[in-house]
Amino acid sequence: MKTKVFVTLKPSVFDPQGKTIVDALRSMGYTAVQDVRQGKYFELDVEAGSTDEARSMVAEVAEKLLANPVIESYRVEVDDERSQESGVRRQETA
Amino acid sequence: MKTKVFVTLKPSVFDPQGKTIVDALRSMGYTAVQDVRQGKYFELDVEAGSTDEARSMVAEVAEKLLANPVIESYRVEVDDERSQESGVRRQETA
Amino acid sequence: MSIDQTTIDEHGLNADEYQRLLEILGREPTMTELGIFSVMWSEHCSYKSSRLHLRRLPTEGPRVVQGPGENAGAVDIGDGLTAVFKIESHNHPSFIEPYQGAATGVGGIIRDIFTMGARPIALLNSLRFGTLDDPATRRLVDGVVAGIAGYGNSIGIPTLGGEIAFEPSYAGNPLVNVFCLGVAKADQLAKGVASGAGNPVYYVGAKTGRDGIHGATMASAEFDEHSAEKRPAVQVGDPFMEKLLLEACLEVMQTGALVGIQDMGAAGLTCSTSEMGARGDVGIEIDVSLVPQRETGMTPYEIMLSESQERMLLVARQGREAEVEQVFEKWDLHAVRIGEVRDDGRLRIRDHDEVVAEIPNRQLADRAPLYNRSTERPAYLAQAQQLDVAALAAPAALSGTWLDLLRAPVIASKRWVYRQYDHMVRTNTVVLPGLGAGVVRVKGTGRALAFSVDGNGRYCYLDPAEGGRLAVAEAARNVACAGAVPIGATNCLNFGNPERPEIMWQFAQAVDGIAEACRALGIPITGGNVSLYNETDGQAIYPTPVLGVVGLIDDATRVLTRVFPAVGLEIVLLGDAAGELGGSEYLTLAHGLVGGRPAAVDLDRERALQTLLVDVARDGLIGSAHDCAEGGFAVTLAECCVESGGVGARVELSGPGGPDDRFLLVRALFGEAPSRVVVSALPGTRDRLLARARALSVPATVIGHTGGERLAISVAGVGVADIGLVEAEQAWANGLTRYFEAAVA
Amino acid sequence: MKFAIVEFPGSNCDHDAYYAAKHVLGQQAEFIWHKDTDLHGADVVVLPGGFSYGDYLRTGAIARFSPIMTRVREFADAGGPVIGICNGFQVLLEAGLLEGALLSNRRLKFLCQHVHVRVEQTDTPFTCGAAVGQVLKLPIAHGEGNYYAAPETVAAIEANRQVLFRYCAADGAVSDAANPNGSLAAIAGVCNAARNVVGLMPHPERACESVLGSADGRVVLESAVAALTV
Ligand SMILES: Nc1ncnc2c1ncn2[C@@H]1O[C@H](COP(=O)(O)OP(=O)(O)O)[C@@H](O)[C@H]1O
Ligand SMILES: [Mg+2]
Repeated sequence: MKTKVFVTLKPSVFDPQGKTIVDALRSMGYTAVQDVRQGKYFELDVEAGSTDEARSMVAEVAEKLLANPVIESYRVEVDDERSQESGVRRQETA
Repeated sequence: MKTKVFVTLKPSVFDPQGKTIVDALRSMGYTAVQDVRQGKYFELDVEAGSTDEARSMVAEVAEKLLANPVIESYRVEVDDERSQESGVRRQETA
Repeated sequence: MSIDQTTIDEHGLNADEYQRLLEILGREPTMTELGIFSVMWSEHCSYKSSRLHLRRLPTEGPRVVQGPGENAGAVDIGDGLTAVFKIESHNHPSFIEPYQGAATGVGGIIRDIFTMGARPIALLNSLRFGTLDDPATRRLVDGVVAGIAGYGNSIGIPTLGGEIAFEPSYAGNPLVNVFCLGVAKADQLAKGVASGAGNPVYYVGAKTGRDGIHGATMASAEFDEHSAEKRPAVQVGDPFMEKLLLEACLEVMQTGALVGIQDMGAAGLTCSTSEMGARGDVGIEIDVSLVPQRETGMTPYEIMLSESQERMLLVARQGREAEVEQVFEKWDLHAVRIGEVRDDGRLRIRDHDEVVAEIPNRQLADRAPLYNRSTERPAYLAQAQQLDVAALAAPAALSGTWLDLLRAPVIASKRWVYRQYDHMVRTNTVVLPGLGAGVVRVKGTGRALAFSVDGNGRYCYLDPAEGGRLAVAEAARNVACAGAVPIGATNCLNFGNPERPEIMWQFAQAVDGIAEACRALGIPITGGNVSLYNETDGQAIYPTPVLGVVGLIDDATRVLTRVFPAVGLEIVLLGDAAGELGGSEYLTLAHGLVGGRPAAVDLDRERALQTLLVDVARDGLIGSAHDCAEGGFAVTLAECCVESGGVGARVELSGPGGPDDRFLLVRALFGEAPSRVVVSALPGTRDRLLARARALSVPATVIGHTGGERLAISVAGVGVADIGLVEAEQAWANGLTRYFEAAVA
Repeated sequence: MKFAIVEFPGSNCDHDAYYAAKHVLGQQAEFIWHKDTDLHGADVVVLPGGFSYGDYLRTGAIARFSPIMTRVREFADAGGPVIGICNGFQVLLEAGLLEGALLSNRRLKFLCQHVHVRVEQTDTPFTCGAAVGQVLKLPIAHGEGNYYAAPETVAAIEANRQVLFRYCAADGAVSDAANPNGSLAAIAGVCNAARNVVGLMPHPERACESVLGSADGRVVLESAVAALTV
C-alpha cells in the first residue's frame, strides 16, 4: 500500500534552506514568492490489511524515526480510493 | 496563495537515503515496510491572480531551482477550494 | 538473434575491432558478449590510443613497490610501510550531474586505494571550469565542490587541497580529477588477481541497478548537442555504503582468507571479472542471476555493464568462506557468492543454467586494440606562440595590477572551496589547505607525507612538451617547499579527441615532457589515468596533464608552509630574478591574451633547487618557502604575507634593468618561470643558506625583510609597487568567494 | 581510566577519539561496536563524530536506536560521564539525553575551520579542568551544527547553567560574526540537568597536539580524567 509522509519544520523554527531559496528566487526575479519552507517527503510502500492499519503503522514510523518532534511536525497520507478521486489538481513532469 | 512542490528521484535513480531508512526500519522490527523513497517537499507562498498563474509560476521555479531535472522529477499542487474539500484523509501532529 | 551493423556502431566498435572479436570467438557474439567487448575495448578501459605512449614514462625506482597495472601504485616510505596513491578523472559524469558526478569520482578513487589494502588518509582534487561570469559555470562549481565534500566528509577522509582554475576552454567540458593517498603495510598489499581453480568469487556492496550503463563508452565519446538525450541513468553515490565497504574490506584482508580483490568501477562486473582473471591467467565463471539487483527485469547484458557504485569483487580461499562472510555480516553487508575461479582461462557468464557469454579471457585483454594514431603539429601553434611585447599596450599602474591579480579567481584564496571539505578528520593534518602542499603525518613513525596536484593547461596549449615538464616540476617543487623529498608521482592526462592528429600530437608531446622531467628529477610514475575526448562540438579543452607528486618528510615537526612566520626575517629569492610573459596570468588579465611560450624549465637547476629546499628545511635554516607560480614573483610575495597575522614585506630587486623599463618591470613582478622560490631565512642562518645555495649552483639573493603593514617592491632604490597588507588580504580573500556567497549562497 | 569509544556504522572520528584518549592522554581506550550491549567496564563514554548511517535522514536519527544506546542511557542515568562530539552530540539530542536540536548551518554549507569557544561552566566532568571564560581554539567540521531549541527550553538551560561552550572571538567576545553556523545564543555545547552528559559541535579530540595546530582540546578530555581520579 502506498503511503506518504510529509515532514516540515514547525512554524516557529527558522528554516535556513527555505530562506536561501527565497533569496535565490528574489535574485532571479521571482519576487512574487513570499515565503518558502523546505520539508521532507517520503513514500513508503507498506504491507497492511487496511488503510487504517497502514496509516497507524506509518504514523508510528514517522513519530519515532522520520520526524524529530523538537523541530518538526509530520502528516501522513494513505492512498485509497477516495484520495484517487480527490479534487487535487496535479501537474507532473516526466 | 499556498502551493506545494514535491521533488522525488526518478524511479530508475538509486536512492541511498530511502534504502538506509528501510534497513533501519527492518532492524527496528517494521518488516512490513517494503520500500521507502525520500524526496523533498516545499511549501511556497506566492502572490498570484489565479490558481493557474500560481501553478505555472511555481512549476517554473521547480524546474529551474527546486528540482534537478537530470535525476529528479517534481509535482506541483496549488491549494484551492477543491483541494480543501478533497477526500484525502490526513493525520497531523502539532 | 543476429547482430546488425547499427548495433555494432552503437557499441563503438569499428570494423577492424569487430573483425577481431569474431576471430577471438570464432562465431557471432551474443548481445552480452558484444557489450563486454565494447566496454573492455573502449578507450576508457583499453587505453587503446594512449598505451603506446604511456610506455615512455619512467616507472621504476628504488622505492617503487607497485608500479602501473594494479588499482593504484605504491612507494616505500620506511618502517615497512608504503604510500598508495592514484589520480582519476570524472570529467564527463561531473558535467552531466555535477554533485553526483564529482561525488562518485571521489568514491571511485577511494575504492582504488583501499582495494590495495591501504587505509585512505588524504584526498586532493584538481578542477577546471569555464569562467565564473557565467551562472551555469558557478552552478557547476558549486555542485562539484559540494559533491566532493559530501562524499569525502561523510566517509571521513580529509580533503587537503588541490587546484582550481577557470579558463574559457573548459566551459563546455570541465575537468574533475581526484587524487587519493593511503598507507599500507608493504607485506600486506592486496592485488586484483584471481587464482586457484575452485576458489569462490564474491560480490559485496550495493545492489546492481541500471546506473551508468555504457558509462565507460560515454567517457570515451565527445559531447555534442544530442548528449543531453543520451544521458544514461546517473550514478548516485552512497558514501555510507562505501564507508562500510572500506572498513569491512580492510578487516577481511587481515584474515588472510582473500586471494584477490577489485572494485567495480567503470564497466563494473565486466571489468572486474575479466581483469582479475586475466591478471591471474585463469578463468572466472559467474551466474548473473545471483547478483543482488535493485531493479526488476535486468538482463545479463545490463547486469554485466552496470556501473552502480560501491561494489567490490573478491576471490576468497576455498574453505575459508565463513571467515569472509562473518566480517561482512558484522558490517551489515552480505557477501554473495556468485561464481568461482576456473582453470580454463575463460570468462563464462551464466544466467541460471544458460551460458550468455563465454570469452577466452586472455584474448579479451591481450588482443585489445592498440593504436599508433597519427600525430601532427597543430596549425594554431605557430601563431599562438608569437608574442609581440612591443605591440602590447603600455602596462597599467603596477600596484593596481598586483591587486587585480590577487583578486583573480585562479590566484585568490580557495577558502570558499576547502572550508567545505573536512580537512582535519583522522588527526593527521599537519598543514591545513591553502598553505601549500597538503601534509599528513604518518602515525607511529614521526614522518610525514606531502602531496600536490598541479598542471597548467595554458602552458600546455602553448607548448605541450614544456607544459608536461613544467607540471612535473611544479608539483615536485610544491612538495619540496614543504620540506619533502619527492618519491613518486601519478598523472591524469586530460585531452581532446585522439582521432585528431593535432590532439594526438599534443598528447605525445606532453607525455614526452612528463617522462623527461620525471627522469631528470628521479620521480617514478606509479600509475595514472587518461581522459580523452574532452571536447564539446569539436572544440577541445586545453591539453591538460595533471601531475600528483608525493613526497616524504623525515621529521613531521619540520614542515614548512608559504607563510612568513615572523617579522624581521630576511627574504631570499632562490632562482632567477625575472619570469616570462608567455602564457602568464598577467598577459591574460592585463591584455586579454593567451600567447607566447611559457618559460622553459632547466631540469638540472630544478633538481638542485629541490635538493636545496629539502636540506635547508630539514636543518631548520628557513621559516617558510613558497614557489613562484601563476602571477609571478609579486603574487608569491603577497601569498607569503596573507594569513600571516599581519606580516608585511619590503623588498628591493636589483636584477631587472632600470625602474622605467616598463616591460622589464612587469617581467620581474608578474612574469612566470619555474625554479623560483621565495624563502624566509631564520635569524642567523642567512650565510649558511647562501653558502648551501652556492654549493648547489642555485641563484640566491637576499631581497628584503619581513615586517610592516605594507607590501613594497622597489627596483634600484625606486619604489615601483606598494600595496597595503589589509588591502591585499581583502582582494585575495574575496576574489573567489565573491562569485558565490552573494549569488548562489 | 578507561574510555569507551562507541562505533556506529558511519562514525568516522572514532579513531581520532581513541588516539587522543590512548596515545595522547595515555589512558585506556576501547572501541565498543554499536551492536554490543555492554560497555566493558568503561569509566567514560564517548560518542564520536562522523556520519552515522550516512546521516541521510537526519543527523543521529538512526544511531539512537542502536542496541548500545540502551546501555549508554543507563550509564548516563547512573551518573556516568558521557560526551557526544559533533555527530555524537546529534545522537545525544535525538536520543533525548540532551535538549534541543541541530539545524543546517545558516549558510547551508558544510564548514571546516578552527573556531574559538568560551568555556561557560566548569562544574561538569568535561570542563572541570578549565577556567570559566577560558577561550579554546577548536576545529569544527559539520553541515548541521546550528543549535536550536524552543525559547522556553533555551531559557531553562541558560537558567540551569547548562550551556557549557559558546562560539566567540579569540578574545572571548560573543558576536554574530564569531558564530559560524547561526546557533541560538551562540551555543556550541550543552550538558544535561544532571551535568554528566555533555554534547558539543567542535572537536576537542582533533585539538590535542600542537603539531595539529592546537592543543586546546586536551582540557576537555583531561577534565574527565581528573574528575574520575579525584
Ligand atoms: N580544488 C581545491 N580543493 C582544495 N584546495 C585547493 C583547491 N584548489 C586550491 N586549493 C588550495 O589552495 C592553495 C593554492 O592553490 P594554488 O594557487 O594552485 O597553489 P600553488 O600555486 O602553490 O600550486 C593550495 O594550498 C591548494 O591546495
Ligand atoms: Mg598550482
